[in-house]
Amino acid sequence: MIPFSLETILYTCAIGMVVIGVFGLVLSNHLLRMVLALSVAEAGGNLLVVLAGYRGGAIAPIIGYAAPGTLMVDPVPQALVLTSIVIGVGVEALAVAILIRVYRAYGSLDLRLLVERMQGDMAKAAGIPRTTSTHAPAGERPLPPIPVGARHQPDAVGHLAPEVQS
Amino acid sequence: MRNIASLVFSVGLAFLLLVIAAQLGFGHTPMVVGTDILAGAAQDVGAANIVTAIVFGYRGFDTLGEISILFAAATAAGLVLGHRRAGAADDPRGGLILGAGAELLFPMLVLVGIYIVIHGHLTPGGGFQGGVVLAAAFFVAVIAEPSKRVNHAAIQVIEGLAGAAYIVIGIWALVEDGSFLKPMLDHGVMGQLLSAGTMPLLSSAVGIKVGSELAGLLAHISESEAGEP
Amino acid sequence: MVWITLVIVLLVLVSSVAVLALDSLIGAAVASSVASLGVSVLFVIVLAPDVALTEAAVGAGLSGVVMALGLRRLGLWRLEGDRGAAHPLTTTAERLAAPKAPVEQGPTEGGNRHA
Amino acid sequence: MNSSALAWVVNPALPIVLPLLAAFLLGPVTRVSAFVGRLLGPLTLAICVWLIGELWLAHGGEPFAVAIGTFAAPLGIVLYVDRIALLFAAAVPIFALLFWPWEVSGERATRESALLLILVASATGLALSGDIFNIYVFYELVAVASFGLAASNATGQAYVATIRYLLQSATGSLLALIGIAILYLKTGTLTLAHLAELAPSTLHDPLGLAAFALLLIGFGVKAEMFPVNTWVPEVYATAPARVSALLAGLVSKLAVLVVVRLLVLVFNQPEASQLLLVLGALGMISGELSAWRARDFSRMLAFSSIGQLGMVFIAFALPGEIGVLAGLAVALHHLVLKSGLFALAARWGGSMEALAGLGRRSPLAGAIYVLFALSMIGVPPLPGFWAKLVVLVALAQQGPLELAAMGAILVVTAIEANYLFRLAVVLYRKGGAAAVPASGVPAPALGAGLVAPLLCLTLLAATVAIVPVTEGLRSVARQTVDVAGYVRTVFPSAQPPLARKEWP
Repeated sequence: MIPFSLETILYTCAIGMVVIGVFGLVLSNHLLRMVLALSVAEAGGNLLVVLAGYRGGAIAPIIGYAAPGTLMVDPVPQALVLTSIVIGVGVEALAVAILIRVYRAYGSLDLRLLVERMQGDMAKAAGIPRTTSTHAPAGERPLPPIPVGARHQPDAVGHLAPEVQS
Repeated sequence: MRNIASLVFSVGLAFLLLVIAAQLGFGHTPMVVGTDILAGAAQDVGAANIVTAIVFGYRGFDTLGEISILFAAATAAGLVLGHRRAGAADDPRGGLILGAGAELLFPMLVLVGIYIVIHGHLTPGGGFQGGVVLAAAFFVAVIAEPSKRVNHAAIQVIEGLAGAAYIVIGIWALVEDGSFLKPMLDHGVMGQLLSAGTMPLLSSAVGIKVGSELAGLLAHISESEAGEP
Repeated sequence: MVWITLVIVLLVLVSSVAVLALDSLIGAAVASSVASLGVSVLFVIVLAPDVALTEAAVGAGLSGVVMALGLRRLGLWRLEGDRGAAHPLTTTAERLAAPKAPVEQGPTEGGNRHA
Repeated sequence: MNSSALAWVVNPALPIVLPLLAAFLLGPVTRVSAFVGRLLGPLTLAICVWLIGELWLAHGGEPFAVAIGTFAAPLGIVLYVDRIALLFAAAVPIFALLFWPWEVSGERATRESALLLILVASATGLALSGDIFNIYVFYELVAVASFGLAASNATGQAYVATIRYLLQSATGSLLALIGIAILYLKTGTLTLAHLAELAPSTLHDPLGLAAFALLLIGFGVKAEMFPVNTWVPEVYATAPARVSALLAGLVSKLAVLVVVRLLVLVFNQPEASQLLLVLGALGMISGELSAWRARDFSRMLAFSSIGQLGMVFIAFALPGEIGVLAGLAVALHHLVLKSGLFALAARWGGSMEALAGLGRRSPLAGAIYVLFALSMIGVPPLPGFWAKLVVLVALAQQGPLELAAMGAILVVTAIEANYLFRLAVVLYRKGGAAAVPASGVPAPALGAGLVAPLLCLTLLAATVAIVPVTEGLRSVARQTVDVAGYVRTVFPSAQPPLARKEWP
């Protein structure tokens, strides 16, 4: 029988968050939702690491708030998690920055659509006719049309070389 | 097909993690390194907040890697998003309430941020947390007045110099005492503001760096051209 | 203490599910911030005040701001859902049955700016 | 050089922090003087090469450990310097110099150079660090820097490839972090040497194996390991060829080094080796089959890179000195070869049909390709043959699973020969199309014309000096598998530094 204790509840929460996040990451097709799911999973992972240093009846690892010799929780996992949280937000911000460019290039954040378009573009850039691409299933299948919202304004960012030279 | 494979993967991972959790045995985990750090932190580093002692002392090298990650993320975001088009439309102004609120909030946030940064070795907080608050302070100003240009050149110089300061403090310790990032200066009296040797310096460098990096990153994303109106 | 923890854990788990289940992307971003905030309270309960401060500032605050900015820049800053993009909890059949957004026949070779 | 005034130069922290310092200062310095800014990066890398040489000379290749900030090993972070670490650490700045972005200019040049310098610093850190969480931090740093570089072609497809790479990599890192949490929960330490000491009593059980699997998934993303390598063909085909060369040649090897360290020191149990062997074999077969089906040069190289790394994993999965020797041989061979091939791809690119007749018009490039192809297949006098031979001999001495892997390697070699020669035939076909690389291929890099011949010469030199090279690798391998020596170097005092404590 699993004891109904503080640790049990917290471990359940941490593992639940990781599983929910990974579930969203592998099942979602919307890139922004995948980034959100990633941040949920990371929060769960961080909680799991902090729990590795927890012990009941102790105090926070700061000297001067209790008599010397009082039991303290393990400070090492906490320091690790500080690092890991900051790494997480850096990656997340970079992901959002790339998403903005993806959306401007293809007008969508649906992964299936994007992968298909990307592979078409890759084959085109390599000079392979679409029909011989190894990734296309047999038979012609036109790409889905582009939604109205997709923008195709020329990129005015001066120093970004367009991908097609000459 | 992909959905089924993914589902199997998720369920497998959930099972694995649950088995792991069941095996770990709550309350019987060894505390090997932690015990010694708790016992020795006061003498080794002289900081009251032991987590900060680890972040800037025992594991100061990790912290260097961490600020480098933020730097790399900000640099990569700058590379990806590029510069703002000259004639790009601005967001509408924030209005009176936001403007007045921002004017009120800005100095308070800056003060709180600086306080958190320089008291990192005494109370919870430190370079990162304070840096985030500092970035928030500058970002409030940007939201209230979107037409104001963020000076990316200045941000780049500040973050570069702050990051360099962290490394230079480390190399100074290496040249003087033969060990990179060795805590230098006198530990002083624990609990005082000017104690724990070079740690407040490192914390300040990290605070400035994180603050300027995050401010630059947010400004980059906020200035990038809109996808749709 | 256990009961407070239980309530917060439930809140965190519900908002985690909401990140995946909500149609609106704004709602999902807010739910992720709420989950982060809940986790930061849990960090206080497990005696990690430094981590709690960081998680509250970074996870709930900064990450929410980044997401909000991203949504605005992506033009997805609207409260109705994104059925077209189909969140994970809709089945394939539902997705096919959902009314499509108005489309114009775009160039078939993909959407870069030289199309 | 060993005068006391400069004794502090011999410190393994310097080759890690100097590129970081240069990356931080690149922006401000470029503002003051653009010329100095352009020189700063290559100069720093040259200094790093010299510093690593000094590290080797100072201790004559004997292992030594340096604690950062004088915090003794299990408490603080320790850098561990032995031959294998120095070998990979020296390769990092050298290959970064070979693939330096000379042709980029302006603000982009500053940013790309900064990212490349960070990549160098973190890859060196991966090689030298002796602390599992420190390795995780450097691994994340490698990842973030490579995201920026992978997207630097500024095309839509590069962004899509990068975001998929980012999500896969971040998921892997999360799992690796959970693996580290399990390690810490079971042992209460993060130093590799301390883990090696505690592992036999605490980690050789199913839970330890689970932790190894999680860490393997995490570090396998960069090492192009089987289930987590779907990003590879997309990123290598859309990133600039010099970035693909660095990711395929250099970064993957350092991720492999991390896996090898974990396997040798901490998870020294047969189940872990078998897991690595099976994943390696699956990766090798799937990679080479996909390479056989690929129709353009970059993607063929990407898939073949997956296949080759599968063979590296198979080799490292073998126990003892012979496994490490075989793995090192295949890994170093692949490092030189794949970098050279990607340097060729920077000039060629495009579909294979468009390359028809190129070998006649530029005989040197054609000859280099043929030489690389022969070595990759493993034709006798070339180093590729010796590398494969060592792997096969080592496999033949083991059980049935290893024999199956041996058969797979032989089959795969036939596939390799097929697709590599198919391209060679196309290259020397008469009367090909005009020698225009397909549109969308970035302009050839300035240094790329030099890199492939240089690496080719390296290969030939290794062919001539195969005996001393093998002897050298053998000594490296012997030092790598010496777990007791590793522990003794990090904890010089005889008794274990900290006993295992139970909570009250």
